[in-house]
Amino acid sequence: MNWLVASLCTFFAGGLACLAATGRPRLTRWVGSSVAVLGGALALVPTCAVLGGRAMNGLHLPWSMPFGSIALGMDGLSAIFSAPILIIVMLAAVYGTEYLRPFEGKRNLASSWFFFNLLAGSMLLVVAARNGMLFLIAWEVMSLASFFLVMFENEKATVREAGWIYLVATHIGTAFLLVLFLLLGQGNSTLDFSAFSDASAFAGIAFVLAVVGFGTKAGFMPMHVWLPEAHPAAPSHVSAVMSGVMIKTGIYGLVRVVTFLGAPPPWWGWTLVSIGAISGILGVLFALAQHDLKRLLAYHSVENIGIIAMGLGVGLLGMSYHAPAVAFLGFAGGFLHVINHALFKSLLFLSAGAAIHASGTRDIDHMGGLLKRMPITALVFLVGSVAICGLPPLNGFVSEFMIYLGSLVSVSGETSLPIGGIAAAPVVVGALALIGGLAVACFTKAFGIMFLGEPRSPHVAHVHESGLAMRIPMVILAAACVLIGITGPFWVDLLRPAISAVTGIAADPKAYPAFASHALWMVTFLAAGAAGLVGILVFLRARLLATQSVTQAPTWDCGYAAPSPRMQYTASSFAEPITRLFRVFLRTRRHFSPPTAYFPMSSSFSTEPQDIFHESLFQPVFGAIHRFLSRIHWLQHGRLNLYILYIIVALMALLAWKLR
Amino acid sequence: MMTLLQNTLLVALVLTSFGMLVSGRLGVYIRIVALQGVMVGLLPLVAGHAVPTLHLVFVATAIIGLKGFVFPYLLSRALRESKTRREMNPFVGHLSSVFFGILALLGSFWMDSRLSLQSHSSSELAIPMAFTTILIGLFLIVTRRTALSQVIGFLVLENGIYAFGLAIVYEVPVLLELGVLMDVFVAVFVMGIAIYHINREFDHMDIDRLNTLRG
Amino acid sequence: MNFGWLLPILILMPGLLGVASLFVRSAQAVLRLCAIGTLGVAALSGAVALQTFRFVPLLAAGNWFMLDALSAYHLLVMMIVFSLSALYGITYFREEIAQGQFTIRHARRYGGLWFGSMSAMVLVLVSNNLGIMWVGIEATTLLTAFLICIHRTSGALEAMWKYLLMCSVGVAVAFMGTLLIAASAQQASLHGSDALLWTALRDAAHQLDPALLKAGFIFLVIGYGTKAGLAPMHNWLPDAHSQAPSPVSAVFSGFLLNAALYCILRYLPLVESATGNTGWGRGILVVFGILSILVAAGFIVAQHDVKRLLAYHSVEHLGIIALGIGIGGYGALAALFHIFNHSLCKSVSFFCAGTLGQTYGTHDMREMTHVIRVSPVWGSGLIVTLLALIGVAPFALFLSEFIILKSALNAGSYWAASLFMVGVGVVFVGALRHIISMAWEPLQTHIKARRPTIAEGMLVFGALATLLILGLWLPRPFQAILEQATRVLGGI
Amino acid sequence: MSALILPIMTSLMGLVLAPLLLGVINRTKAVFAGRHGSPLLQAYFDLVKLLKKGAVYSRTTTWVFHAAPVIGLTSLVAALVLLPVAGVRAPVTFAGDLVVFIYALGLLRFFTVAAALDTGSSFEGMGASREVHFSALAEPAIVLGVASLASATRSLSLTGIFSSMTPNVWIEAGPALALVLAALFIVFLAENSRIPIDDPNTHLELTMIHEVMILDYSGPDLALVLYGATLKLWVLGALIVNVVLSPFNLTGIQDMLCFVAGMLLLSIAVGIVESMMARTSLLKVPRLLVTAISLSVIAFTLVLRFR
Repeated sequence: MNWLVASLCTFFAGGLACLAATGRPRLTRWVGSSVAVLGGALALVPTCAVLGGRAMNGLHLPWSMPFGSIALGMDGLSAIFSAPILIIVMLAAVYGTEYLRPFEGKRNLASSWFFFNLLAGSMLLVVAARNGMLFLIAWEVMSLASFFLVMFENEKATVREAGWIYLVATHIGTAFLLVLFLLLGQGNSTLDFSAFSDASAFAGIAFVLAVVGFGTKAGFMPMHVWLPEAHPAAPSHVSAVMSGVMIKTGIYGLVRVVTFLGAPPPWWGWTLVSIGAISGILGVLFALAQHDLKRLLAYHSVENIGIIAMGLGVGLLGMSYHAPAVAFLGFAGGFLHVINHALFKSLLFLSAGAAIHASGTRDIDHMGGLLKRMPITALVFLVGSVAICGLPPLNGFVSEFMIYLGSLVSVSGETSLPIGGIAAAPVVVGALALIGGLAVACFTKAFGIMFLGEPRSPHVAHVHESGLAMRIPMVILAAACVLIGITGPFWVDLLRPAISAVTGIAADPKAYPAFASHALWMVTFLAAGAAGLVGILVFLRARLLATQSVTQAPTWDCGYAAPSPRMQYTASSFAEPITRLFRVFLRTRRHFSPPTAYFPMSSSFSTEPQDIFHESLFQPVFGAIHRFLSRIHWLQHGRLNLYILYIIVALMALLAWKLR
Repeated sequence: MMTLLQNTLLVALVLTSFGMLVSGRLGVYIRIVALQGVMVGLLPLVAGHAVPTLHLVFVATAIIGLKGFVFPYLLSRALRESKTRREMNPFVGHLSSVFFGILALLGSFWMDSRLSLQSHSSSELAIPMAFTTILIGLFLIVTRRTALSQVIGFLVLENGIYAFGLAIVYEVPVLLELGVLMDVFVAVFVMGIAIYHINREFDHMDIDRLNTLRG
Repeated sequence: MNFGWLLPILILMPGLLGVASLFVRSAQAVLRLCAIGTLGVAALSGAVALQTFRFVPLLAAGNWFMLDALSAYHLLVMMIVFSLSALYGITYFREEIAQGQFTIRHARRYGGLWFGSMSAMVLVLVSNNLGIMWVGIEATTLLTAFLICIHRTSGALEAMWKYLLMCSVGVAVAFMGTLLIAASAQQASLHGSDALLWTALRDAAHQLDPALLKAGFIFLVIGYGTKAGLAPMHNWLPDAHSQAPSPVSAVFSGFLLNAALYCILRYLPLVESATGNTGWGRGILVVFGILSILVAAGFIVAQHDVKRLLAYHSVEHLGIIALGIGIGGYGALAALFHIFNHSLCKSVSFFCAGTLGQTYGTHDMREMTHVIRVSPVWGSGLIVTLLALIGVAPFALFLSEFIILKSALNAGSYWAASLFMVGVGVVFVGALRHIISMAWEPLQTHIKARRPTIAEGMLVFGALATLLILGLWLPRPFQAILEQATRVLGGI
Repeated sequence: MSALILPIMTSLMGLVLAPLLLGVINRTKAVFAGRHGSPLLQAYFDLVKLLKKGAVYSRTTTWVFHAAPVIGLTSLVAALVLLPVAGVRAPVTFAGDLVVFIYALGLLRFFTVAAALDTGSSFEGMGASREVHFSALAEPAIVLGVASLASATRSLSLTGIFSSMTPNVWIEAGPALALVLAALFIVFLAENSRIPIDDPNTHLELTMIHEVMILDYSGPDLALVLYGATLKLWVLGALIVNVVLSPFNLTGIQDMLCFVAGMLLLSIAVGIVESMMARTSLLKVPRLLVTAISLSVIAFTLVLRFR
């Protein structure tokens, strides 16, 4: 526990140290990054201890604050969330040292590093807090720090708009959380988690509040609108932290609150499953429509949060129908996907950042052929893409496989659930399958158009591979993706304390069925065999070609004389068939000026993807409120006589009301 | 005997207020308010006590001096500064103002019965008359255009409140009364100065055109 | 020993200083005198207030003056606001003195009125006689009216006239309320000067006639509420705040409103115990609180003048305080805490707005952009105080609002809680747009800001640090003070 | 040990016989067209010839282009070893292997498409776009279909499904299984880019899907791709044949023979379909696949009702 406190102090004090170093870029860079790395390392000690199965007794200090107390703790649940937080923070900090170089002298990087460390510390505090007041304040600090990080390039109007949407969304969520914690702590003089009274009276309301409040941070549809705005606006290493781990604190809060609420009724599981399915499918669809790389990745965060939600939903259904195997597999899948998504999403953001850094554009349609120029970045991006598509043998597959298995077990002979429990299976399975197919479409698009083929714009042709400080973190993350993918069973074992903290079924031997671990081992075995086969095939192919003539030629152009790189398929054209199929949701705007006359001079076609919830739900509502409020301005019309009339009317009304 | 005097004074108070509702000339307003000041000053002397104590006399003279002579002087000076002479078309016409006055009279009788404040003065009219004066004062403030007539409305309001106080509270400590009196004096003084400056700045004292600050 | 004899001195001292300031030679000297004198009075009253917290309520001059925990707490807040504003006044008027807009005539008038209003407010706080309290409030109205129009611009005059007339009418209404209270006291056979002594009324509260007391309380709420800027009697407030010089606006927003609200608080325990603690009077406060929050929210959304924005924020926060008091119990404590937070935060934000207004030559937020770069001290001060005002954690205002919300839920008044949330939410969404554009929107024209001095930096950031620390750590002694003050209001 | 012989035999059989199916299909079409047609073993001849040839690579391409055929073939083999044959269990079987089976095909698709985009040719990009479009729709259909089989037989693995698919499963969940069969057949046609979804031997690149994606392959790489295509035909076909065959619980050699016969019949059926039907317009293909999805969904719900 002392380690944890030390790390928190490191983050906060070190952040201030960065501020102190304002004006000296080198110093700022070194202080900021080393503080982040040191703090992360310090906190990794207790985290790993807990993951290793050691129980950690919490810290409880008095805090001269109403309802507050410095109550910290680190159990399995906190650990599986804090581990990715710390790792990603450390790697992102290293990456940031080089990524922020070009801004040195142009911007106040000291404050940027300060808020970065503040964000890291507050995230750690959020998962470690055991008191409502502490939790809420850490939550707020987290939101504010990330907001200031999002406002990095604040001279752009779009960035300011994004920051506004982000802060508004996150605070509306926080409002629900305030009410939630006040309900939980009702009647107590303290908001300690341990002191929360039996919530069975209002468990339903509390669950809904938690889903809305934490779901806003996590990015459940339709509260996701801030994600695609805020994540592209932030610098890439920050987007990696935000998208990779910060939104997971929402998931953490949801699960943590569920543990306060007693046995879950089935409709909770159903809620999460349906929210998950909607977020997953629509998230990947919106992603498919984007050609701004970082928006695309941001929408994929929505998709993966949906997958996580489905896993948790399956787990809750298993709990409410007393099917330990289902519960275990569901939660295991959900939690493992939390970790996996943290890894490959931050990997993708970092490598995307490298590509953007080099090519100077976020528009996929202008990139192309980057693989030859930045091979390492391309390789790690490929690893990340395969992982996020949930394809074997990488880590994304393991967690999705657990969720599949959970829902299959619920309909298999292993358990006998009532119709209410098994009916979720087709939803989950179908949604996961559709998501998988569309994700493949989306990331073949992203990887293929960005890194393969020929450069689509001249300045992309002369990019260079990024430096060591940016490459090392990416390579580490890629290696982690592969490692988790081929050694799944170990990691599932690490989840046991977390799952028992939520469900309390780890004691049950049937909880982690033997066939599940066997299945994971067989996947590993298959992967090994496949690797061997690949080796053999490569060898054979080399032998065959060794004796034959291998020549280079231009791409087969079907007889067309002079193909130019601009004739390649673009991301938009690649995704066009699917976007046309789902235009009901996508509403992509098209700006088309067709070629005219016999000798057409110039013609243009451009598409602009919309977010149906932002367009048709939030903007109208906010607009209506704004119009209404501007209409009541006539009350302050400047006529003194009527002002005094207000006084008299108020007096009369009060007399009439209170002296009946 | 006392009661008769008191009632006559009270009724006169209301009638003079009505006079303001009818008239449109600011000069008339000032004269009427001076008259009211004198009447209000006389009220404590006749309010139910057999023989007026010393401090009552003292207070009475102070009130009569201020409300009856100083205020009218200040106001008429402000009036001389400004070019305005009459209350041009008020928000509510004179006839309907009178109508409102009648309503106010009835309303205050009703309110008196509802509130059931037992009056300390021997007169039953005291409270309703005071209420009427108060209401008319507020009405003047709300419906008249020129700053001056708003001050006069404020004075009428003050007179009404004073009569009300006499009716329900006896033997208010003299120090307090003087304090209140002092405040009212300063209020009118300040308002006079304000009107003076407003005249200088806008060369009108039309409240209706004094609405640049909005929203 | 009894320090009661200090209370009259507390009232007289500023008065004398005011007279003294009429004979000072130079404008700067007047401002310095204001600062030093205010600090002196603040020191004295701080000492007296601490005596009060330590021992018993002080009584003096035949019980006409009294200082108990509630008034002492208000006295402390008032002195903080006045000291800060006086210090700020030195820097604020420096520009105008340089341009000759602030001559010695202005300065003397300013000094006299400054100390005059100060002693009037002290009178309000320390008077045990409700009549004297009323006199004090009326006096503050008249004196501060001239502070608004130190510079006789047309806008200032119009604002002053509206302030003057509305508050006079309001205070007249309050006087009627006071008379009704006195009447009920006399029926309870309290005679002579006792009829209006708060302590006497408190002791005899249970035998006062409820009907009269209720009527009186209603008149008082409307009357003093006009001065306190509770909706719908708030209309003078944005005009006066926006037209007055910034140190004056700071005093207006920072304490004048609280002084008026304090008068209502004095009557609350009386009417409560007379009506058998049924929450009759607190209900009224809840209604006005919610109303003020919602109205202010409506006007904040589409506001462009930064000082008007701050003024409407005052309406909102006064509403929040009234709501907390109305909810009672722990909410009342939080409301008192909120008084301190709001006064400090609001006065600092008025300082920043004032200096930025001088720098940009306008108060239109659409033109006051990129403030952090233009003037790091005042700009970031304004941004941070605005963030704190819209209830962003971990500032102290968030804490007090949070506690008010909690006690509202505990008290089971879910309607009030939800409307409170709605209002604050609208304020947040509406004000955030202004904040972001002011903070970061690039500047069209080039603006050169005066380099801030160390003292100014300490003034601003010291206040911000205080707000931040109080939001994270509420010292025990401070909590004890708040609890004592709340006990005066009828206990936790 | 001997328990493993038979399963491995079945997988090897798949590896060997897969190209034959292509021959059968083409011969069937030839017969319908009244031609003599190419020999049944034509696919084998092509493969051998290609393996002997050299290769021509586009200058645009990178290692992704070279890796794709290898990885694709590998994942197909991985899918193959998960596949039981009628009564005989698969060499590798575990809970949820059906998911691995389908996702292995997903990996194949990922790299095929990536390789197509690697060439930077607009035609191959076009093919890639269509491929992901259609298979994104085909995937839910096949997953839901197999999952409904699993829930009908209350088992978690392909082997489990087909070993416990007793006649009375057919009796109680017959209609559901029939729907699944239909869905699987549509997916089978789509994934193997047969008519009516795609025409393997048209000569206009604009209309192709699979063929256009591999335009730039030559030599051994083309051989791997071609062999992979036939293997995919076998693997997906085997699913369908298994569903039909498993109720008659056969064992040993005769079982294998029946299975091979089944596969041949299936390919003849494909041939017949290809000769009877015309290729539908690309815009109409999604309807076909959505039909398949809805068939599987209905099947799943029916299964859930029947239990």
